[in-house]
Parts: sequence; structure tokens; C-alpha cells
Amino acid sequence: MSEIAKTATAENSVPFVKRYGVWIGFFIMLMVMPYIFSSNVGLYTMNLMGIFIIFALSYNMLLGQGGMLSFGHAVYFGLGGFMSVHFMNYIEDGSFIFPMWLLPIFGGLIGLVFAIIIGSFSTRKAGTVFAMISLGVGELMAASSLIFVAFFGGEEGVSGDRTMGPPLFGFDFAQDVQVYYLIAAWVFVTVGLMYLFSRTPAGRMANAVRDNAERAEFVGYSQRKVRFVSFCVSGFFAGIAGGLFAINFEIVTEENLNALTSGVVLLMAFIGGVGFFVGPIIGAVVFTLLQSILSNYTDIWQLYVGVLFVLTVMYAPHGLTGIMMMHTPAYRMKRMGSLLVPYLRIGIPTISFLAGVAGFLEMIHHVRSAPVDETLMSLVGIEFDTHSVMPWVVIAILAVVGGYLAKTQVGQFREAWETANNPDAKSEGASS
Amino acid sequence: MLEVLDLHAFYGKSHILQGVNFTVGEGEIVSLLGRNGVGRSTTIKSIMGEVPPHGSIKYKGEEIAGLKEHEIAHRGLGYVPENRDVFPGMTVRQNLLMGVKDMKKQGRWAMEDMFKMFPNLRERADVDAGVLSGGEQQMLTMCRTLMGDPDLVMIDEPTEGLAPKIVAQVGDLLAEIANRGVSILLVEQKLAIAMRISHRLYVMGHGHMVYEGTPDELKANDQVRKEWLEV
Amino acid sequence: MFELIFFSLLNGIVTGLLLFMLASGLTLIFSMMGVLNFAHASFYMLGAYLAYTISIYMGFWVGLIVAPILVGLIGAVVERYGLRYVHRWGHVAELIFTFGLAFLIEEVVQFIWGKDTKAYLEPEVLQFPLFTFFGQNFPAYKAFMLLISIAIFVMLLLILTKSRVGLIIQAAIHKPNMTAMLGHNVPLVFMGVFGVGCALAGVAGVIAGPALGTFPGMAVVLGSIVFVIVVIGGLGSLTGAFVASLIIGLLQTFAIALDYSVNDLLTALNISFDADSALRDLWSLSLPQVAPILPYLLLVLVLIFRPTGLFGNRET
Amino acid sequence: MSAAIELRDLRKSFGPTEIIRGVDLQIEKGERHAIIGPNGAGKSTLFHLISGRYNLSGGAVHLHGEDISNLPPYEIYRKGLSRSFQVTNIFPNMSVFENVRCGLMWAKDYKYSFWHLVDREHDLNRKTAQVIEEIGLTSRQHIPAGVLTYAEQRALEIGISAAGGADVIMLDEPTAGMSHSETDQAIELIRKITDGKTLVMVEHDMGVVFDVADRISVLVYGEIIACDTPENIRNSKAVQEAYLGAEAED
Amino acid sequence: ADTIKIAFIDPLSGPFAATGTNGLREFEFAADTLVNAKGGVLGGQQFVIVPFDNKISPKESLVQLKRAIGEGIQYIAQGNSSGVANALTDAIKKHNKRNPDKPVLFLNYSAVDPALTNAKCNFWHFRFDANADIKMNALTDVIAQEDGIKKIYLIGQDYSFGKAVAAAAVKFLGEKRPDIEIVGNELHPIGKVKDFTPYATKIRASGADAVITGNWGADMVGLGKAIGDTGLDVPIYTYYAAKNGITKTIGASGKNKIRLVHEGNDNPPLNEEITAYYTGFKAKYPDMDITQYRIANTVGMLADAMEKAGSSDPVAVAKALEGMEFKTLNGDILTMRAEDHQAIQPIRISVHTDENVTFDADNSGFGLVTESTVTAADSALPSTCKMDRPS
Ligand SMILES: Nc1ncnc2c1ncn2[C@@H]1O[C@H](COP(=O)(O)OP(=O)(O)OP(=O)(O)O)[C@@H](O)[C@H]1O
Ligand SMILES: Nc1ncnc2c1ncn2[C@@H]1O[C@H](COP(=O)(O)OP(=O)(O)OP(=O)(O)O)[C@@H](O)[C@H]1O
Ligand SMILES: CC(C)C[C@H](N)C(=O)O
Ligand SMILES: [Mg+2]
Ligand SMILES: [Mg+2]
Repeated sequence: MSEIAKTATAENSVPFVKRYGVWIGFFIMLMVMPYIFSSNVGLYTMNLMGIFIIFALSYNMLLGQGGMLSFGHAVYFGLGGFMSVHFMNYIEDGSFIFPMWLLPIFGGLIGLVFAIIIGSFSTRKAGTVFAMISLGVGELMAASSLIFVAFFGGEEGVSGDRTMGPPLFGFDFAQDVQVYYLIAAWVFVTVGLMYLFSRTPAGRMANAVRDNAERAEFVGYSQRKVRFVSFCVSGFFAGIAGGLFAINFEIVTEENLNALTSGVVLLMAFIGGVGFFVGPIIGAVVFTLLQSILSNYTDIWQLYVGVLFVLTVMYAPHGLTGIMMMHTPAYRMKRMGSLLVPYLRIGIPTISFLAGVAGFLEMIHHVRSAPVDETLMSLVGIEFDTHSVMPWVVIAILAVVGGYLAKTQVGQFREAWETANNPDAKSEGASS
Repeated sequence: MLEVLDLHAFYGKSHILQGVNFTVGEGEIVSLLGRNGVGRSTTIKSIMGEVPPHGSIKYKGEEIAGLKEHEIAHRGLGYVPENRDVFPGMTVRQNLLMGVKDMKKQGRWAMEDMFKMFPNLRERADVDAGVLSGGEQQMLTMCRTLMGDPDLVMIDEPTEGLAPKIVAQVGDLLAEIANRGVSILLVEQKLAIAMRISHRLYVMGHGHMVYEGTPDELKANDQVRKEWLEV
Repeated sequence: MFELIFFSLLNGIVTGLLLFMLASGLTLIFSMMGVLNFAHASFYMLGAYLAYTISIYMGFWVGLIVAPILVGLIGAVVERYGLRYVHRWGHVAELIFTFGLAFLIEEVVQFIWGKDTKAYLEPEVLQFPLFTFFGQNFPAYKAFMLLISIAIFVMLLLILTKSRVGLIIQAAIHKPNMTAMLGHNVPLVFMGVFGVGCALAGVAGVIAGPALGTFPGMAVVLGSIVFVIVVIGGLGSLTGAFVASLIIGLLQTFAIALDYSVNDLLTALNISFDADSALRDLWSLSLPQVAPILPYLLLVLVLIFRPTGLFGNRET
Repeated sequence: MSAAIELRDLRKSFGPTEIIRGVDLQIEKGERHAIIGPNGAGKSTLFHLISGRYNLSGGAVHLHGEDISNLPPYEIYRKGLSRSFQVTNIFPNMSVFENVRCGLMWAKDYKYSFWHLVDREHDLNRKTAQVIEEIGLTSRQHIPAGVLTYAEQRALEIGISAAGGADVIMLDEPTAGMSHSETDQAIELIRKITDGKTLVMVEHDMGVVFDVADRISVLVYGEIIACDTPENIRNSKAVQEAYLGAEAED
Repeated sequence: ADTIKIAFIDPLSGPFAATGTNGLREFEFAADTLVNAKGGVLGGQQFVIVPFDNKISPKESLVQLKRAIGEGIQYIAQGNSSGVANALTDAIKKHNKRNPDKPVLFLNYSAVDPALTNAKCNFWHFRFDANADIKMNALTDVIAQEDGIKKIYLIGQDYSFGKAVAAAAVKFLGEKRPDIEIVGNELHPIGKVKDFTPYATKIRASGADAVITGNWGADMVGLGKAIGDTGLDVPIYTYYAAKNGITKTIGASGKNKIRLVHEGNDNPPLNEEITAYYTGFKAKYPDMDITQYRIANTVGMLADAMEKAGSSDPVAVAKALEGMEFKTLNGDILTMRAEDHQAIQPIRISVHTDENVTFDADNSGFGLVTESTVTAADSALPSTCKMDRPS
């Protein structure tokens, strides 16, 4: 959904399916997911993904679309959560009658209110000043949340019970599947709205101000106002995400608005690719998967996550979406096939190399942290003795040979890549 | 002094320089003429190493193709870019200081020389270079390179955007530079200046030289001027 | 009371100067290279851990010298093989890189040294109270910390004002090509600055390790406070960083030391309030409680009213 | 009827140095006015003062009789004054189409709307396409502006400035760095796009100036030393001395 | 045969990782030596401890709880931080209400906020440690006998447990020694203080002649060190000032000054059995110590309860646990009080010293030597719990 491709479809002669196909597909996917991943863990992961998708997209309104680097976006997310959980408790008390599924609205509204207050001074400048104000405000809020126990519940946060509202079509939200559909509905609506926002004059000018704030002033727009509008809208959606978080977990704590959460959303958006509308969605999905699945398999998963981040930033500056988009020229020219073999030739040794390194780390970790007399460990189902030489040799061979072979393949891969993407190259590129 | 042999350069896949050959002698002023986009700036950039050169570039008898930019600069090659690349956040004086490579060595040029030549600069010495007028920035860029005491300067369109009167001044400066024994490789649009001060001229076509001669010879050669230069 | 004020003043200065040691490296990197180095505190942690290991075998003093050098080298390597590569993707990418790096370093440290607190101790020679006042000790080690920080401040100030390095880097941030073509070895300078910045963080770590504890969370605990200092002081201003460090150090110590609360104020003004109201937390707010937020409050206020920071003269 | 632009004793200092030293100037509606002067005379500064980029140190600027001194740039734009920049100033990561559309949006009254979808606003898009056609970039409209060639960027710069249909258009060295043929095209474009409007431009290319301008002001050291028809300026001794110098005959 | 999985939800990363990791090892060791090595329960089923990292955050704990439940685990063990326990007990109660067919049981081995067995008590929660009130009661008994103490400073972490300690101290001191002045009652953020010197200065300046703190983990290391540095030479009464690097850090400066209240007993060892247990653990994990003796009780008692119930169904096991008596490795008798699910057991006060130490901590030569013991009966305090039981 890159910008340029979009302007091309400005004409309205495009057939219905082509025009809304993506959205219909998205809708169907949301509907059937729980049938495919029906386990508890699956539902849990998808719910979290949905929440993060909204949150990351709202963040990208600032960073990707408006050029505002925020270190405090969790403030709106967290406040949205707290507000919603309080309302949840009012509903439980019976002091307030309201359908549970609309609760995120309150989250959105408080996000909006705070965005208006904070945005009124922070959007005056972009760049470092904005970034640092957001950092300051973020830390301020996080620290305050531990002090103002009445509203934030201190270290323990505030919890609620989502099943106490009037049921909707027989949904009382006791089960995670029901919450899934609630979240999915919100995801569908908010993703749509956020996409549309990027296509409005305010959204377009946000891009313009990001690109060249001064010039925007000379075509009639106050850069501050343009940023302010984006900021408020972004705060609103972050608040909604917070509300959904409250419903899903039934607890909101200081962590929801602290710097770590702000950092996570930044990472998600960036890893996914801030230059693309779908970037943050992909980022949120991948991040959640890593977080909830990798940790099932290894103790040192955070080490891998760290390595992964660093590598992504180094080699995929436009995020995962950027990597995918790099393939569009080849795809358009129907040359994807010619890349398959080169990918395999470089991929297999690389995987062997990575497996070797990961195995090495796992073994070291095992030797260091396992009880003294426990020398047996198992990796991918294979059991072996870490105090014998063999496993180490195997691992070393995997890493060294894989690494070496991968290195020798770089040249051929690069060449294949060039030919596949070079419009002038005749079809001989395809056959090689 | 500078000897370029079969130089090729690329931007991505487009082959911009397709075998450029020319020389600049000791103390010589050589101009590189040609239409927009034929690759004159690219020639200079690839000599400086900013655009990766393919081919041979000998400076003072030594091969410099493939060296890093700063190594090339240290061998005595100076470069004045066409786009007024001043350091905007730094004052005029600091900009000039940036040109100096070795603080301990006294070269041909002192800051005072620069100020004498362009009193404008003296007046604005402690102002951020970014706010200078376009013309002043152009002067600053040139002076900054001279501060590094090069033996050969390559100057890309020094008179662009300058008022006619200043253009004349620049002409004088070029003459002064040559006077102090520095060779010049000049890229110019304004034929008049190039004709007046150059010892030799090259005319560049698409990616390679199409003509070489003295100013007088070029004046006489209507055909080249018609075909390769705009009159 | 006087005892409290006297020692709080001393503690504030010690804390402030320790923060300055960290901030100085960050200012160097942040203001010169424009890199918001989120991993700065992680290099500090590395310094402490490396020094701990070295001190086991060769004693504290060797660690004091060698560990920062090692950290500096690690920093240089990070610049050379990571940051330099990322640089071309812009500042946000650099920032995310350091973000990831911070994460990575913490994990690596835990991987190598484990999760428990290390018994990294002050050197024997400095394990005595320098003086005792009102029966309270002032450890000699703290005085030592004080001296080192001041020495670093003076040294850096000299280097920055007396050499052209600062200028070259500033030029190279925006126009690396142009700077190189004027004959400056830009990559080397960048690597050097980053290395030195990290080494400074390393020194801080070596020195703070014994005083504040050497544990995997030691970087996180410092958190963003160092950024706050650099920004409050003004980007690019070493003096600013120095002053801001002291302000923050004193602010935090005194806020903890002085037990005043809104309640006291209200009582003094003879106002009473409802103990059950939703705002009760506000009324009972006390200085030690708000101590952690004061630096951030200061940051926001400074940025609103003086976006260049106290001593800075540029915004970006 | 009041003048399109009227400057009254306009002054600007940076620190101790006064760059603009009391400029009085009237530019009539529909006039094509050129400002020339040596480098550093303050021409661009004058533009910045009029268009709101800098605050005034003294004096006043009137646009169609209304005082616009010290208004922010966007307010001035909204009152009908648009300008281009000496150093190309476009939205580099957006497509050419989007660049021009941004130049149109306020003029078409969309403001900060978040309830219109730009792709659905056919009138807006049609007008954008038309402007792009005029600046000759139709074949390049989906390319990010940052990768255009220099001359194309200059054309885009003019396009963005003129798109909104402001009555007063100010161009700062529109042809700088262009070749002869490109310059000719640029002049053509300027003519077309400013038809029936007031044009103020700064130029060093005397050919362009004498070709386009109805009247010329000569700014030297922050003061206007002459303001007259091209004929008279060309023959003025003072101007020759201060600006054209020895190469005047060229 | 089958296995019985027990989810261990505690911090395995972050500032309190050391505490959590140690607990995990102790759980594994207890399960292996006390249950699995003896042939398991219910005819050979083995205990498997499945670790979940909650980074000591209540929110993250619920996330992990969901995952654990998703994996079909029905026993949840947790202890580090009462904040987490409060969130967990709520969530588990809710879960069991919504999923009566698959209930889970909460084995709280260390979170000692009294509320958990009072106002917030529920059928699914069992606490194997003595709560903060019980411990403070024992601690203040000792303090009450120190006539030299006139001024006391209270400092703790700002969360439910810290607050509970402070409240209990104020209450019991007020009852037992109304003449003691409380010169400071301070809470600091948990896990966030980088330098405790300002606090130590304040304590010193207050003229206190004793300090009470519930601090643990990194917060205890920092506090202990800062107090040592100021040269403050007064007794410090603590809950958790030992092991996990704390003993090593405090070292000689705390000798005979630090007293600690706990349910366990390190020195002198009371019998062969416990000695073997300690030695076995030390052999397996030379860098660690038995930090939480109650873990052995938790595992042992769970196994007994399963045998007694004849099933591993949480409801049956919970019913079996209610009122159950258990003989610990130390030879103590522990009773799981049915009315509030609070374990009632002897409480000991130990001193930090390097004399007569058989089992030291952190391999530092220093360790805890028991000075006095309060019997189970004496330690019990009444509860306000009103519990709903499934029929
Ligand atoms: N960074 C670049 N990427 C791609 N193409 C480029 C780049 N820079 C220049 N070119 C192309 O290379 C060709 C030669 O450019 P060059 O700047 O050397 O021309 P020139 O002769 O100096 O012309 P000018 O009068 O415009 O300065 C042009 O066609 C230009 O479009
Ligand atoms: N912000 C500023 N601070 C200080 N001096 C400034 C500032 N802006 C401009 N100047 C100075 O004002 C003078 C006039 O600059 P201006 O850019 O207006 O010149 P100009 O007439 O447009 O010249 P050119 O034709 O070379 O573009 C210059 O000497 C410049 O250095
Ligand atoms: C592990 C323990 C130190 C936890 C503490 N007792 C609490 O209740 O929070
Ligand atoms: Mg050129
Ligand atoms: Mg100008």
C-alpha cells in the first residue's frame, strides 16, 4: 500500500473487488482465524496481536506518517486501559450501565483528551525536542502512576471483571474466543479508519510536514496544527488499544504506560516498516509471535530477540515490509521463480550456520546454568551429553561449514538478484 | 600532474562516464565544457572518489583511483563542489578552518588572504554559514578548499548564481590561484570566463571527451561549439 | 537537621558527578554524532562487569584502567561494524539499533555473568571513612569518585575546546562526503568519538559498580535519566551537562532527604481535606515520593520554555 | 486601489548588522517585478520578510492594502501570497503528484479536514493533474520528488508555489543552475503560470530579467538604489557600477 | 506414567531475577528429591516444574497464567511479590468461576501480604509461608526485649508487602513497646532506587537506634550497603536480608547486627534429613543456597495431599490440604489452617554472623544462626477470612 501505488488508483473505474479485495480478505481472515488456531495459546496470541496492531498503527501515525519520534506513546495506551478498567468496575458495581464491548471508546476518549493536553505544547516542535518531551511526559506519567494509587492502583494496578456487563448476542466475554471476536471487530474498524485517515487532507499534510515542515507553512498549513491533529487522532486510537487490553487481561498496571511499552511499540512499528501502512501490522504480528512462542522453546530467547532486532535494523532498514516490497519488481516481471534456487543456495547454509550458533549458545547456557551433575540436554528432540566432545564438534561443523558456504554464495545471490530486478535483462536471467 | 585514462563511472546501472581521457599539467588551467548532464561533475566526483571510479587516475604519477576521499585530499587535490556545500551550522571562520588539513603547516593561503579577496566574508566571519547569501556561500566554498593548500583544485561551476560583478571577481581569483602555482581544473557554463583564463579546454559529450584545444582554437571551431555547446 | 543537609549536599554532589560521568560520554556521542545512544547505560554496565572480573585477578586498579579501554574498544567495534552501517538509514534507525543493542548487552551480560549481584568491592585502600561528622561517615571511596569525575570534566573540556575534533564531527554529521573531501578521515573520527564516549561510560561503570552494586539491572535503573541530563543541559554543551548533572543529583537527594508533603503545606495554611476523596493521593503527596519524577518534570518544563536546554544553542 | 505589495521602510537586522535598511517599494497588481542586486544584498532576505519566514525588525508589509507584517507564513499564504525558494524546497519523499496536491489543498479549502478522502476529490485531483501538465512533469508524476533531476525539481518548486492560484507569486532565482534551453522553458512556464497575476522575482540571469520584467528594482546593501523600467535600468550608471560591473556588455 | 505439571510463575529476568531463579532451582530440586526420586505420587506420576518468567509484573503474570492454563497446567506456584500474588489470586478465582470444569490451584510459597489470607482469601489460594503479620509479631517480640531501643526507623518497598510490614510494625510496636518512637516510616519505589545513600543518611540523621525493613532482592543489597557506608551501627531487623548476593555484600559490616525472621532454620542444622537436603542442593548448585525453605514444604505437602485425595484433581487436592498436618524436614509440624489457608508453623529469628555456621550463604563464610524460635501455636494470629467453598 505504498503511497505512490495508491495515487494511481485514484480513478474510480477500478472494479469493486479489486478496490475492496484487500479489505474483504482481511475481514474473512479475521473471522476464520479462531478456527485455525483454536488452542488457548493461539487465542491468547491473536488477542494480543490485535491489540498491538491497533497500538502500533496508531504509533505509526506519529512516526511513519508525521515524522514525530515519540518515546511516550504508551501514555495514551495505558491511560486508555486504566480508564476502561475503571469503567469496567463501575459496570460491575452497577453504578453505570453500559455494554462492555463499547468500553474501548472510553479508552479512546481519555487518550484523546490527554493527547490534546500534551499535544498542545509538545507538537510545537518536531525532532529531538518532540522526542524528548514525549520521553519526559512518558516517564512523568509512569512515575505518577505509582504515586497516585487511587486511580492507578500503585504497583499492583487495577483489575476488573469483563463479564459483568449486559451480554451482546449471548456473548458475556467469559471465554477468550468471544474476546477474540470483540478485538477482531475493533481491529477491523480501527484499521479501516486509520487507513482512511492517511488518505484525508490532514493525513496527507502530516506526510508533507514530515518531509519538509517549513515548506508546508508556505502552502498554507501550520506545521504545528498539522502535527497536533495527527497527534490527537493517534492518541485516540492508542487509547482504544488500551481499552481492549483492559478487556482482554482484566488488569492494567503501571507497565502499560511506562517507557518499556513505549519502546516496544516503537520497535514493532520499526521492525515492521514505518514507511508502509501495513508495516506496523506485520511488526505487531511478528513481535507477538516471537514473544509468545520463542519463549516456549528456550531460556535465552531474549538474547535471540536482541540479535534479531539488531540485525533487522542493520540489514532491513525499511523493516520486514521493506524486504517484502523489495521483491515487487521481480514479482511484477514474473521472475520470482529465478530467485528460488539462489535463495535455496544461500538459505540452506545460512540456516545451518544459524543453527550452529544457536546450538552453541544453548549448550553453553545449559552447561552454565544446569545443575552440576546434569549433563544431558536435549535440543530439537535430540538428547545428548554436553560433557562429551561429539555434540560440540557437530555444532561447530554446522556453524563453520554453514557460515563458509553461505559466504561463498553471496556473490551468486547478488548476481541473481540483480538480474531478476533489472528490467533490461533479457529472459536469459530467468533461465539461469 | 593529473592524468585520467579511460575513466568509467556509474550511478546504479546508468553508465555515466564511458571512457574519459584527459590531463592537467603543472600550473595549468584546464576547463571542462559541455552541456548539462554530460557528466562533467561526475568526472570530478569520481576523481575525488565520491563516485566509485573504474579506470586509471594518476595524480603526481601515483594511482589514486580506489583511495578514500580523505586520502586523495591529503595528496593535494582540492575540490569545490557545485552545490555550495557549506557547513550550515558552523560560522564562516569555522568553515574556513575546516578546510585546513594540517594546522601546523603554513600553506600558500592564510585566512587573511581570503578576507582580502572577499571582504563580504570578513564582515560575516562569525555568522553561521547557513544564513549567508547564495553568492557568499559560493565564495566560502572556494576559499575553504584553498585553505587546505591543494596543488590542484577542481572547481565545479563557481559562478553559478553570482551577480555579474562577482563573477568578474571570481575570474580574478582563479587567476590568482594559478599565479600561486596551483593547477586548476574548471567546470564552467559561462563560456566567457573559461575562454578568458584557460590554457586548454576540453569539451565533453555524453560520457567522454569530444574535443580538446586552446581557447583560440575553440573560438575558431564553430562546428564543435554548435554541436557540443550551447551558444 | 544540619547533619542531614550537609550530607545530602555531599551525596547530591557525588550522585550528580557520577551522572555527569555518564552524561559526558553521552553528550559526546549524542551532540556530536546525533546518535541517541540508548545503549549508553549498557556500556556503563559492561564497564562494571569487566572491571569486576579483572579485579578478581588483578585488583581494582588494573580494572580501573583496563576495563574502560576494553569498553571503549567494544564501542569502537560496535561503531565500525554496526552503527556505521546503520547510519545511512537515518537517526531513527540508529536509535533503534542502540535500543536493540542495549537489550542485547543486557542479555549477553546475564549470559556470561549470570543474574545475581556481583561482589565487586571498593579497593582496600579506599575502604575507610574519609571523615566522620556528627557520627556519620563519609567514605573515602566517594571522595575518590568525586575527584575522578572532576578530572574527566576538565580533561574533556580541554580536548573539546583546544582541538578541532568537535568541529570535524559536527561537519561530518551533515556532510560526511564533503568533510572527507576536505581531507578529514571521517570514519575514523566517528569510531574514535563513539569509542571514547563508551569508554567514559565504562569509567563510570567501573567506579559506580562497587558503590551502587553490580547487577544485571544496573543499566535499566539509570534508565533515561542520562538523556534527561544531556537535554536539560543543552545539546553539545559539556558545561550544560555538568550543571544539569549536579542539579539532578542534588534535586533527587534533597527530595528524598526532606520529608515535606502537600499535607504539611495544607496544614500550615490551615486547610483540611477529605481523607477519602479521589484526590487524597494528591493531598498526601510528599517530596520523597515525587523525587523520581522531578527530573522529568524539569525536562518537560525546560523544553517548553527553552527548547535549546540550559546551555545549548541548537535544537536538533 | 491599493498596490499588490507595499513595503514601508522595511528593516531587518541580524544581531548588530542591518541587512535590510529601510526599503520602500510598491508593486502594482498584475505587474511583473524583478529584483536584482549583488550577492548578499538582501534579496532573499527581503523575500523572507515579505513571506513571513523572518520577523521584521522595523517597518511594515502590506498585501492588497492589508498589513501582514510578522504574520506566520501560512497566514500570509492564506491571504494570497505564495513564494518559491532559492534553494529547492519540496517534499522529497512524496510523489510529484502529491507535492502539487499539497500546494493546492488549502487553496481548495480542505484545511485540516479528516473527513474528506483526497482520492475521492476529483476536482482537486483534476486541478493537480492540470498543474503538473503545465510544469511538464506529467510523465514523472508518480516518482518521488527527491529523485527528480535538478531542473525538474526547480519546475516542481515553481509548480507547488503557483498551484494554489495565489494572486501574488514570488520566485527566488527560478532559473538558477539551469542550462539555456531549460531556462527558456522555465521562462515560458513562468509566463504561463503567472498570467494575470502579480509576479515578483529575484534573478541573476539578466537575459531572463530583461525578458520578463515590467519593472526592475536594484537592491544594493539592503537599500533600493533604483526602481525603473528595464530600459532605464540597463542604462543607469549607478546600476552598472554596483551590480552589472565590467561584464555588463556580455 | 503421567506427569503432574506445576507452573512456576516468578521473575526470571529483571532486578529480581536472582531471587526467582533460585526459587525455581529449589522447586526443581524439591520435586526431584522429595517426590520423583521416591517414585512420584499416585502410583508413579512425576512432578514437572514448568518455569514462566513474569518479570515481577502483575500484568505479565496474568499473561503467563493464561499460557500456563493454555498448556493444561492446574497448579500454579508463585511467591515473589505480593503484588503479583494479589493479581494472580484474583485471576485464578475468576478463571475457576468461568471454567468450573478445569480449575487451577494457587500455591503461594512466599508472598506474605496478610490480605491474601484475610480480606482477599479464597478457596483456591494456599500460603505455605508465614504472613507478614505473623513474622512481625515474632520480630517485635525480640525487639521488645531490647531495652536500649528507643527510636526505630521503618523503611520498605512501596507495594502491598512493604506497606503490610510497615503497618504490622506500627501495630505490634504500639502494643508491645509504646515507648518506642517511630522516627521514620518510609516507602521507596520497588526495584527502581539506584542509590540508597540518601535514605541511609536520613536514617542516620534521624537518630534511630534500630531499623526494620522488609526489603528483598536488589533493594536489600543496596540498602544494606548504604547503611554500612554511613557507619550506622545499629541493629537491623529484616525479613529477607540473606543470600542471593545479599549476605556476601553485607559481609562483616553486618555481623551480629542483622536479624532475620523466617520459617526455616539454617544453623545449627536440626537433623540428618535437612542436612542431607542442604548438602544435596549445594552439590547440585554450588553457587546457590536454599533460600526459601518453605518450597520443600510446598512440594512435599502437595504430594501428600494428592495421595490423601487419591487424585490430582485440584478441588479434591484443595480439600485434602485444608487442615492437613505436615512434618517438615526440620521436624516441625506445619498445619494448613482450613479457615484461611494459611500455614501455621514455627517461626525463627536468626542472626547474621560467621560463627558456628555450618551452612553459609553466598559461599561467604557468613550465614544465619537461629537465636530464638516461636512455636507454631504461639505464632498463629486470627484471620478475618470468609471463604466460599465449592460444594
Ligand atoms: N546521484 C545521481 N543518481 C543518478 N543519476 C545521476 C546522479 N547524479 C547525476 N546523475 C546523472 O548523471 C548525468 C551526469 O551528471 P553530471 O552532474 O555529471 O552532469 P554535468 O555535466 O555536471 O551537468 P550540470 O550542468 O547539470 O552540472 C546526468 O544525466 C544526471 O542526470
Ligand atoms: N539569519 C541570518 N542571520 C545572519 N545573517 C543573515 C541571515 N540571513 C541572511 N543573512 C545575511 O544577510 C545578507 C543578505 O542575504 P540574502 O540571502 O538576502 O542575499 P541575496 O541578496 O539573496 O544574495 P544572493 O543573490 O547571493 O542569493 C547576507 O550577507 C547574509 O549573510
Ligand atoms: C519473595 C519475597 C521476598 C516476596 C515478598 N515476601 C512479598 O510478599 O512480596
Ligand atoms: Mg555539474
Ligand atoms: Mg538569495
